Amino acid sequence: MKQSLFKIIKNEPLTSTVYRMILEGDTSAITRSGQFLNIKLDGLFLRRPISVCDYDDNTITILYKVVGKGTEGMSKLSPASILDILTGLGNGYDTTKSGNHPLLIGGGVGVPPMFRLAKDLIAEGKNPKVILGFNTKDETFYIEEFQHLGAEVLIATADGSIGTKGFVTDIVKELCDYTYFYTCGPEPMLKALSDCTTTSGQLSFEERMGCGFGACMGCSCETKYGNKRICKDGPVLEKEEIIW
Amino acid sequence: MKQSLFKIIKNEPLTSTVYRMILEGDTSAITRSGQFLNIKLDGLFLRRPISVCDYDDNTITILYKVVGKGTEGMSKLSPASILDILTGLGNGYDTTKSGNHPLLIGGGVGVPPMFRLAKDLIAEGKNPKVILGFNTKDETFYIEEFQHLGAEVLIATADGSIGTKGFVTDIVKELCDYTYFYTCGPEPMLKALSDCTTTSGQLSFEERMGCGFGACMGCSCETKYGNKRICKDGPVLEKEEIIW
Amino acid sequence: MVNTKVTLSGITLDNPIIPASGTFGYGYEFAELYDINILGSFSFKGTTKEPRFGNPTPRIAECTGGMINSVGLQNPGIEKVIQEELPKMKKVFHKPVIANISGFSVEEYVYCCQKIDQEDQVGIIEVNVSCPNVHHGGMSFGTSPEVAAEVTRAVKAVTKKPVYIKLSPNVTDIASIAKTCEEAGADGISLINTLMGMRIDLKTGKPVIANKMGGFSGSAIFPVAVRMVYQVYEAVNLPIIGMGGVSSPEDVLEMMLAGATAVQVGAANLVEPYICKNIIEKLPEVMKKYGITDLNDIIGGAHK
Amino acid sequence: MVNTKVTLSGITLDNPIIPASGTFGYGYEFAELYDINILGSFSFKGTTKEPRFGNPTPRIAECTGGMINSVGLQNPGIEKVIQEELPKMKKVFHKPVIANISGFSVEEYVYCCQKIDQEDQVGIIEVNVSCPNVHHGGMSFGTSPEVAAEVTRAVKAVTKKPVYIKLSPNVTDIASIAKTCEEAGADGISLINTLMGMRIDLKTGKPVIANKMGGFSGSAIFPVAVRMVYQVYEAVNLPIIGMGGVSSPEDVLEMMLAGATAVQVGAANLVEPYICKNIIEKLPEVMKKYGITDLNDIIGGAHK
Ligand SMILES: Cc1cc2nc3c(=O)[nH]c(=O)nc-3n(C[C@H](O)[C@H](O)[C@H](O)COP(=O)(O)OP(=O)(O)OC[C@H]3O[C@@H](n4cnc5c(N)ncnc54)[C@H](O)[C@@H]3O)c2cc1C
Ligand SMILES: Cc1cc2nc3c(=O)[nH]c(=O)nc-3n(C[C@H](O)[C@H](O)[C@H](O)COP(=O)(O)OP(=O)(O)OC[C@H]3O[C@@H](n4cnc5c(N)ncnc54)[C@H](O)[C@@H]3O)c2cc1C
Ligand SMILES: Cc1cc2nc3c(=O)[nH]c(=O)nc-3n(C[C@H](O)[C@H](O)[C@H](O)COP(=O)(O)O)c2cc1C
Ligand SMILES: Cc1cc2nc3c(=O)[nH]c(=O)nc-3n(C[C@H](O)[C@H](O)[C@H](O)COP(=O)(O)O)c2cc1C
Ligand code: FES
Ligand code: FES
Repeated sequence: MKQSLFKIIKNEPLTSTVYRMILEGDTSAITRSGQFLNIKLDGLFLRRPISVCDYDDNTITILYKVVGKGTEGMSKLSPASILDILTGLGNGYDTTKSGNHPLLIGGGVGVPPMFRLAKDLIAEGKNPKVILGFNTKDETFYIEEFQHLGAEVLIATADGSIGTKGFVTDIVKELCDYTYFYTCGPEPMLKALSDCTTTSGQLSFEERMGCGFGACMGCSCETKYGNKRICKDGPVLEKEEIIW
Repeated sequence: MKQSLFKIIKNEPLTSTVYRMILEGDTSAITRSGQFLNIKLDGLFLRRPISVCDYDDNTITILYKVVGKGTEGMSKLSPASILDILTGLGNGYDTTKSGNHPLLIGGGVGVPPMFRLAKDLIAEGKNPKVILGFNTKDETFYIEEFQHLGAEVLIATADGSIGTKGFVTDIVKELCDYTYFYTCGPEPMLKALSDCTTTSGQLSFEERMGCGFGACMGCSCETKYGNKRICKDGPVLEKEEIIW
Repeated sequence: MVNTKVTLSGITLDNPIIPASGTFGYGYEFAELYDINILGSFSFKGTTKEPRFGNPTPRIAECTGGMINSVGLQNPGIEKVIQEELPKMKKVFHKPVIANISGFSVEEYVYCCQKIDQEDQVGIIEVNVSCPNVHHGGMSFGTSPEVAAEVTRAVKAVTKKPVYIKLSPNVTDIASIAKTCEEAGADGISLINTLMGMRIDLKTGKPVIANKMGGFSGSAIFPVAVRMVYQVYEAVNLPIIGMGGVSSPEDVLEMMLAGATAVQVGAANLVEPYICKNIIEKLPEVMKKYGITDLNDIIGGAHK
Repeated sequence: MVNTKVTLSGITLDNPIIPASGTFGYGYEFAELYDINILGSFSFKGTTKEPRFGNPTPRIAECTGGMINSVGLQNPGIEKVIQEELPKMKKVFHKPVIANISGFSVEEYVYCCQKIDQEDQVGIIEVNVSCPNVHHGGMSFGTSPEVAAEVTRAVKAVTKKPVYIKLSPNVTDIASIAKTCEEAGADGISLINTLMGMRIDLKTGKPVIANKMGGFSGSAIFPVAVRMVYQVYEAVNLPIIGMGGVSSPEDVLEMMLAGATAVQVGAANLVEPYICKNIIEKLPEVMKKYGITDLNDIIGGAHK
């Protein structure tokens, strides 16, 4: 973990509620896809956890949905503003277990961490298949970005306005040739995926956090291997250890 | 009273601790010298009361000393920043009682309201004599500005580094040809002036304020004419009504 | 269209927004800013039997998200309030007002309530039991269930107006105090009054407030207020006027979900003089955002 | 040069800064960020007889100037703390630590304190009496002077280490509780624990925290904490560890003026992980600003 200041380079809407922010600063604490940031915002006591969507030596990309005070405030920040951020939080995804044909399944604001993960897997010479779930066509984002990585991308929307009508699980159930799966999204989706997948996999969880770095026990959950802190021992858990 | 937004046009140090800020906005609620503003600052619950030093149709000049969180924050605001301000607060000075040769006595951050008062009196064709008290030469400000108004200006400094060595009262005691007096400054100075002046006069008081517009009774004082609220029935009180 | 009307003991308010006692004076200062008849009602400055100057100054201190006040119930006394303030108030506010009554003995409460009972303008009597009881070593009436109940009974005996007991939050068990007030005949409960707080000036090394301690209020105390409204709602079957840190339409909804039928806004008026107007104007929009068509549907909703 | 050393029951701390129990884990997370040996001491996570998972999630809610937590004393139990955590802690922190002990019956407190009494690493036992007492209908030990005194006596009988009773602020009369603890043999008083608070999620209409209520802390509660430290300082002749919202060197000085000999920093660690380091580094400069050369000179200074 590192605490440092970042400069906003870009902050733009991708849909009516989802924004992309590009931050410039010290990214050295980030070691894996699936990790997250914890962002200090003016007037709010708690930091706000947001997944790393992508990063390089001196920039981080995050995608966030406006759902409350904090994210609304973020959406109004102008470029050149400075943010105090904790980086390198969470365990992140372990790509060594992926096999050659992993599935990457992102739902809603669970899509962002899949991006860097896909990039890493492709860089490791693997062939990830990406499945993204949204409510409706207007709410989709980053589909092209995933395609540009060279990944095969399948879309599910609840209303069928683009891709398969239904849930990501409707797509996953039809697939059988995957070696592993990685996912991030709302808990009901994670549970459904855990049930319908035929391989092992890693699932990223959300919880209301106090600190985000393992100090407060605000985010604990019970697993088959003992109590874990979503922020420090997670957010990524293995399918086998989860107690639903 | 009016609540409105002001844009900072200028914010510059006059001494190591005293700043001048020029604000642009709706000044229509200001009716008299000696009135004050109540300024909302980020991160602070209570507004901060600051006297109007001067104003015209669309700007206000204030002079403030950095003494704590609020004024320190103000000193760091850059031009173009927007401030939420209550204007037109307090009774202000009544110039109708001045006679032809009023004394205006300002001590430290009590100097600012004297400026507009001097300007008004001169415009009314009177001959105010201005006495300003400071600790030391380095802490003086606005002497030239008063001179430019065409007023006679006398200075007292505690260490004698400029003007008379001593307090404003040391100067006032030597004078006998004045018709009235107006003053603003630390309470011990007000008391000493009340004792040593030979005419009637108006004195401006400070008190920790909750609202600044008469709603909370946070700033009450007892006078010979009943209880008064410094913010609404003051800050200017007449010498005769004050209970020391 | 949404419904913002709520009813307190038979008195229907256009909306649940009520400026809290001590932060709205007698309404005039605010009437200069906006037509205060848009308010649900308002609770005027705490009134006592005798005129009071109140505490020495400084009476005000700054806190994170709030302030401390130690005004000490400055007011001209019940007689003058009735003779001078009520008629003036009537000119700027045409709805029933809430009379906030304080006392330092049971007799003083009774005296004031008996007087105010005659005033048509007054819709509800709000009895502030946070004052120190001179007959009990200065302990506040509101810190003992028995004493709070005694005040309630005594006051109820002399007025036909609805009596709301305004509770102090500086207690171990707010629910049991509310309960004994209910048993003693209270028509409603107002809460919370200020939390006892203190600030020390580093420059002088002494308390900022002349009286050392004072009443802490403002958004900082909101979570304590919501908790206590929630607890009292479980304990009594009376309407609750919730307050403590309310400063947005969202806060109003949260208080009502906790169990409040109406909501008072205190310290926020002092720093945002238009706050009640703003809340009233934005409330319908925020209700819609959360799918609320009638405020009455959400009162105590968090308990379901 | 200024002196920041203070002494708690014979234990001299390099400075009065102590991370508060539950906000610093066992120190490891912070030891990754800075050398935690700069701290005066630290109070480790509340420990109980049995291992506890704690409360269901969500356990955390946001407030103006603070947060609510309902961790529910998650900890691996006293045995594991002694066998596993203390030895690991020793590697990152070489000074005496404060053992924060909780229980749900007097026997549990006694059990833990007896065990922890054997550990050289522990300088002070901090007995958290804010927990619900299973034998008294779940009322917290800290809300009754008698019960708090009973815990104090029982614990004192089984340990030679200094025992600090950590008081709950959710009481009518903190001073009398502190006083009975003193009479029962306490060596010091820690205060305040969290204020009980609640937030309601407007989207669901239900409390944010799974357990409904939780402990409210952070800068918002500072004025309440200062007031209580001040009151307890007047009531007892014991060293006080003051806490509640401390997040700057100025806050430290204010707490000490109110009567604290040392100061704990809680929730602020969670959002500003370097806060204790920053406070320790800036403290001498801020002391100079206010003309303080020795911190011991200002303890209780506001009472003079
Ligand atoms: C590890 C992790 C990674 C995340 N990554 C992303 C991301 O990449 N993009 C994105 O848009 N969102 C992400 N989130 C969710 C994001 O943290 C919340 O949406 C955000 O904190 C809401 O803040 P707010 O002030 O806007 O909302 P609030 O006003 O605080 O609350 C609005 C709603 O947001 C939810 N929420 C609030 N705080 C949290 C919290 N700390 N954790 C989880 N949910 C919360 C609650 O359901 C609440 O009802 C992530 C959360 C976690 C824990
Ligand atoms: C009617 C009026 C007019 C004023 N005009 C001016 C002016 O023209 N220029 C100027 O520099 N200052 C003026 N002041 C004083 C100014 O309001 C305070 O210096 C300022 O509020 C301090 O805020 P802070 O946050 O910097 O200090 P804080 O950190 O709040 O406190 C620092 C010190 O400032 C004093 N102080 C704090 N709040 C107030 C308050 N509300 N009223 C009075 N004193 C306070 C206290 O002694 C305190 O110890 C005026 C005050 C009043 C009441
Ligand atoms: C300046 C001031 C004066 C107050 N005077 C009274 C009073 O006279 N009677 C009373 O019952 N409550 C009084 N209160 C308490 C408020 O009515 C209210 O209960 C409390 O401030 C909590 O609400 P808030 O956080 O919105 O301010 C006063 C509060 C303030 C800030
Ligand atoms: C997440 C969290 C966990 C806590 N756990 C404990 C605990 O185990 N034992 C205890 O005595 N106090 C506990 N507390 C209370 C703190 O030690 C402290 O008394 C309180 O938070 C007030 O200080 P603050 O405002 O600086 O946070 C906890 C507080 C927080 C925020
Ligand atoms: S959020 Fe604090 S331990 Fe996870
Ligand atoms: S500051 Fe509120 S009445 Fe003067």
